[in-house]
Amino acid sequence: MQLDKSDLQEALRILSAEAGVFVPSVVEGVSRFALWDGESSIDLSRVNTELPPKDILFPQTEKMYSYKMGKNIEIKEIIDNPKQVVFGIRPCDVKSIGCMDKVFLEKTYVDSFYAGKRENLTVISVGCTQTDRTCFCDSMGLSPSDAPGADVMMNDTGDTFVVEAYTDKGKQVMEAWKPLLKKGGKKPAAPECTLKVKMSPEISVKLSKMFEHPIWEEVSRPCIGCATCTYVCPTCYCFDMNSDNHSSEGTKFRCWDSCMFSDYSRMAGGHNPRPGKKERVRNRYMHKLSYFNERYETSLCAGCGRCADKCPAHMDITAFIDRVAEEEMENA
Amino acid sequence: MNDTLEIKREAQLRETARRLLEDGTVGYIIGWGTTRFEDKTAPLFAAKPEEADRLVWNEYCINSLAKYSLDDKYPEKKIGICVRGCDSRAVNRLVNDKQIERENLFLIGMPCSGKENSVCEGCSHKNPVVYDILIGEPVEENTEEKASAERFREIEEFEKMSPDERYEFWAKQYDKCIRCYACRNICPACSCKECYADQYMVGWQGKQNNRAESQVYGLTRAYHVGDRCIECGECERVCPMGLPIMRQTKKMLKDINDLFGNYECGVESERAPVLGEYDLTDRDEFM
Amino acid sequence: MSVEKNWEPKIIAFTCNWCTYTGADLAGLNRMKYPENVHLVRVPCSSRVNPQFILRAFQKGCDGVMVCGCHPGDCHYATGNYFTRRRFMLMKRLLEYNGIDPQRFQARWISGSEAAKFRDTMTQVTAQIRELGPNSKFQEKWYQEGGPENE
Amino acid sequence: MSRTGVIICHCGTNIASMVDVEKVAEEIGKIPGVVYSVTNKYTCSEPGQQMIKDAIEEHSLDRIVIGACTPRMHETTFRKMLKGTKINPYMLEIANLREQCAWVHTDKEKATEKAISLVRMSVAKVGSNKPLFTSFIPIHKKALVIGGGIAGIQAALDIADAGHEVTLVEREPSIGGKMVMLDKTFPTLDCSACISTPKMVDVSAHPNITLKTSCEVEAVTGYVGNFEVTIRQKARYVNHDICTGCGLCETKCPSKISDEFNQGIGERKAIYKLFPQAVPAKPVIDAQNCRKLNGSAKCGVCQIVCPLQCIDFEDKDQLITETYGAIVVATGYELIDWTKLYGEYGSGRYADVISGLQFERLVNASGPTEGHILRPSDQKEPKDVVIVKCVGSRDEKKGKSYCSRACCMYGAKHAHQILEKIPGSNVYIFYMDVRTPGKGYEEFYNRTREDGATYIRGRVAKIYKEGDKLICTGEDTLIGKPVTVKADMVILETAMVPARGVEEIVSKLGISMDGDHWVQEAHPKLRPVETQTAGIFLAGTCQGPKDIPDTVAQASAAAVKVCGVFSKEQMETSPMISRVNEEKCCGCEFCVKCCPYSAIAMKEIDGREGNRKIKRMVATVNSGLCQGCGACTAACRTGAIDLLGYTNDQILKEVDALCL
Repeated sequence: MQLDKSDLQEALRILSAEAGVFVPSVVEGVSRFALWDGESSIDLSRVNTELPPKDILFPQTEKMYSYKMGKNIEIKEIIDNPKQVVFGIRPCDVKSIGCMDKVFLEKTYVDSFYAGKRENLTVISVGCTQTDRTCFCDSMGLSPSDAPGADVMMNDTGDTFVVEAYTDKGKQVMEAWKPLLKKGGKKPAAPECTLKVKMSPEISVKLSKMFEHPIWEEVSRPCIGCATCTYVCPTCYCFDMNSDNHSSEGTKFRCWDSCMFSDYSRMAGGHNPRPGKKERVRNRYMHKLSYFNERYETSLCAGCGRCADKCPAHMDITAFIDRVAEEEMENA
Repeated sequence: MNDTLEIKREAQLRETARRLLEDGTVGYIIGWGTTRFEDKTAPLFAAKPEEADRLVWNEYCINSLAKYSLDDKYPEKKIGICVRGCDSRAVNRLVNDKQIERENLFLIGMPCSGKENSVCEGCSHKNPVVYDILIGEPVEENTEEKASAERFREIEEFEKMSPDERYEFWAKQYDKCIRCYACRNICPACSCKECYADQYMVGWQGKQNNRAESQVYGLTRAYHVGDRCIECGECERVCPMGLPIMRQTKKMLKDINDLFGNYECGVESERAPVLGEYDLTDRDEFM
Repeated sequence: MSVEKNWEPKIIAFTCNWCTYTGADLAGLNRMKYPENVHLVRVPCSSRVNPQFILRAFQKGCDGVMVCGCHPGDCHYATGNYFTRRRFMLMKRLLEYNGIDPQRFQARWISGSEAAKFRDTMTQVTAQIRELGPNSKFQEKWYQEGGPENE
Repeated sequence: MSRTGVIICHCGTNIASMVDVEKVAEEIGKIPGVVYSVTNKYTCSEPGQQMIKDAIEEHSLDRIVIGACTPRMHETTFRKMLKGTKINPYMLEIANLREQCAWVHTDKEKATEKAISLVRMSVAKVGSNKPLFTSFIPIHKKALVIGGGIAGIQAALDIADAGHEVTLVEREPSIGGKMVMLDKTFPTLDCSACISTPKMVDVSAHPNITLKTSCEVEAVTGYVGNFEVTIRQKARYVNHDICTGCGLCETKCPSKISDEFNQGIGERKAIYKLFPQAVPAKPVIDAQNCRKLNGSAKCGVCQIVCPLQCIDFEDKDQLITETYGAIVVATGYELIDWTKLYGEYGSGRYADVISGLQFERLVNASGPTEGHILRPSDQKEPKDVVIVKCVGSRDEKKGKSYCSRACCMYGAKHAHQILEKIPGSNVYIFYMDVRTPGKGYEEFYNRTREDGATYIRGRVAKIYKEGDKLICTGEDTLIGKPVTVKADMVILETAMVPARGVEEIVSKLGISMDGDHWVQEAHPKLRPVETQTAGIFLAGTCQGPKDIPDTVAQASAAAVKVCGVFSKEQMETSPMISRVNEEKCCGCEFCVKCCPYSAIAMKEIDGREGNRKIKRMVATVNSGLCQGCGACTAACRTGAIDLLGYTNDQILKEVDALCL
């Protein structure tokens, strides 16, 4: 099916009737996903937004429940899961939502807060027509123009979008867009990422044997231990919990945390299993490229390149992957 | 940057680095190395003489290197650091705050005529203020008026706005802050062993990210480094959200200049930080 | 925050134990009257007051903050209030630079015998803050939207 | 969870009349953590305190909040009460509901609301109180007195009589200071030597006093009870243990040096006793002017002549370090060098224009002229003498702004002595005001006027020599006409200034000086003999110009203060002092600069960096010196140094509690 670009505003208005629509926009100079105000035009020229769409499902500070102490203690869970649509999300970010789904929804424990939001979210992905210099999603096994995890996949063919529904949520969207859709339209060829990275399943296997390798000492040195890479990364999902109490009442909240902070793994009594930068950088790269693979068969890095772009010390995960690829293992 | 002079300086840097590594005066040298992208350089830690040739010197060498010496406070051998004007002031800053020993460092002075960084525009110390060896000829400094005019221009303009306008501006900026603490971790004046913001038991700073918490963090950091800031602009460069942090921290420097006489940090052997001393003749505006 | 009509400004004053707190007690002894809005926090010396407490007070919902200590020169601890003077000269300008109304943060030197000055200062500051209205700058949402009801 | 007990006091009707105490108690009872919240008519009374003690047992409370009068009134009372219970005396907070709430507000409902928030703040604060324990520091019961003038002598004698060991350090070869130079003392005119030399002999004879003359304090470290003082014993080249003070060497010594004890009138030898009744009565050799020692000749005649071979030219300075519990500073004063300031009085060119002390030496029986007043230029007895007062004092432009207090009286004494010793002489005293602020002072002044001294109200504008006469021109402001007096001799009563070298002593001791370099007392009215540093006291003119009665009074006061320190085996220090969390301290020394008592020092501790053992510097607080002001806590960015009793955590909770 096809949708004319000119009808895009109308299409989004239909959706925003009963759901908040998040679109890529620039707020105060920072490009991120923000609630669409209903008229402003959608700017899809930018490949990736600076801040990932992760804070729609996993906000930086999320109130979990409030309590009130009096005669008896009264606890109230805070549930606010409005119906939401995210439009204009790129395949790499859709993959990262897929990764977060695996963590929060699969295996034994289902995170109710995440599940509630994920249930009410419809993902409308728009394929990339060109790539940034830091994009390397095709080296990570993704296609810049196809997002298997999305509800609706749209590809820009010049003046129309080719629209396909992948899930029944997607079919409902197609239903709602019925008057605007036309037949036909052919999916355009996927663009080529300029940045080629030697990523392969062997890399994660190789990494799992490189825990004591001297490479970590050298790679981790420029790191200054800030949380920029983890907070702009679409797949980082670590959080910390704390409470905001006011004598007899207050709220419990969870907020983003970063494994790069020096006190992230500091335990009671002061012991810290990852005291130095070496351990922390090693942990982050291993988690992205090896640990996650062992548990969920897919790497936790979607190849969006945001961390390489924003890192103050100009560290670059792609250079690291190439470095690991070249490293011949003595006992391999 | 006229290229011939800089290319000659780069060659001289590599040659000096190789010699220093070979005769063992330094354990390793911190400099700038290439990255995958042509317009970005990254800190490079050259330990073996043959690695000296990976050191580069071009207009993209913008990372400050001085604070890396904090990771190796007790080295067996001296640490070689390439220092531009701002890095040398950062070294002075760390030495005056008793965080590193000057004898542990071997400073390779790199006269710098400005990099791809907005802060280089009004730079008042292009030549390193302290070094053990200087690579190439010192460059010509900015004229006194240009540097001092540029120094607080942004702040003076901002002060013209009304209080509410100023509050709205800062409120919007701090709404953007994602509390990644990159500004704290890159700043040579922020050298505490355990930052106040990480001490939840004491409860200075909450971990939740709302406007008030970010404002308190922003102002507290401005107050903590206010009288020791060396105006290197790294906090603004590293902020992923592009907050104008220098506009906040340099406000206190401007006040100190107005109230206590001209004051520049990290240039010579430090006059005690303004908040660390008192003077009976200070203005008394509290009646 | 109660309804706009009978809103009462909430002012916190960090007072040094040897001078201003004694002055306040003397004002009490002489039964001098001043508004109820000012709450005193007793600290050994005005140099104990960390400028971060001022930010904390505004963040947690105070409308006005004061730091009171001995006159420079007769601090019980000799040089305490010289540091106070410097710290708050700079912090006051930083707050104004960020949009806080200058009258919301004030520092005063009130000695142990100046009971009248203590009462007049409290009355005057309360009047100034009441005229400025509730402070919403720097304040956590928790207070702006009237606490837990709106969770 | 803490179990807090809250007691709201009626204080009779003082609080209850304006604050609904029942409502406060009930409201506070709702706060989580408060398990006991009652009111009481008179909490500070015996039954009130007993009620609290019972409640502690019954409800097993672990911290107490009392809403009552100002903590400055009963904090100590309630802390003593808690000493008798299982609760630490510092797990207590007091909300000031009387002086800062009930008495100062008019609207009962608002006052109650304020009372509730004040108590709420105290409850929040007590929530994070920690048990605090006083620490004890040992007291070395040995005092050090710096300066051997009458102040030092009196202080040393009083402390020694109280049974404590004293070391009296004097840099001159003999004690006695300025008083022993005087002839008579006002207003009783008894001879200065007669009243001070017996005391000097008592000092040398007293078993508890070790007298160290020709010594200077080299370095002082430590704190009250434990001052490590290094004293430099300057080389005297005479072995005082053997020497009997026979004086044979003095007679034989060939060199002649201007005698500084006699203010430059007359001479002394290179080997000399400061003055005849010197204590110790043994000579010393002045190395600069001794021909053998300054290498100008091979003399050494004193060594040959000395029957007991006490002379030893190889004597060297020695440094002795001892521990003292308290120090009394009695470094005394000097007269201002008027010659550099007053060109109009001839700036010292005229030999007959002399200072007050020079006249004292002239009129003194053991002085160079055996008591005959002979003018230094031609040794003739002067007939007309002019005395000029306030030379250097009360004169901001040329000298000092302050009044030197004693010159009016010793000016009158000089006039009296001249009129008595030289029959038919005339004395003209130029004055601005006559200040007689003591017992018998006014009567003494009137007597000198009746003896014939002429008081002329006005300053002397110029003194110049004409023939062998000194012409003093001035103005008599009472009759509004210029006055000229032809005088044979002029005495200038010059200003008192701190003794030479007081700056070094003050910086070594770490105490402070005022603008004119007098030693700064802790409080001019309430603590005149103490300094800001615990354990260091002061006496006499080092603190400011004064006469002998005040000096002796201060000396005895300082002695009692020292005995106060020594009255206990150990000194209990307040637990509300700063403490450093070494885990967080990065050794930046920002706190060290802010401490008024220099109580913070850096020490080396071993730490770990990665897997290596290293040494790093951290701050440490000396519990003896820290007075708990907290200036350091605001200087520490990390909050590594915190003031117990007013920790950052407590004050933050107090601020939060106010804003609920």
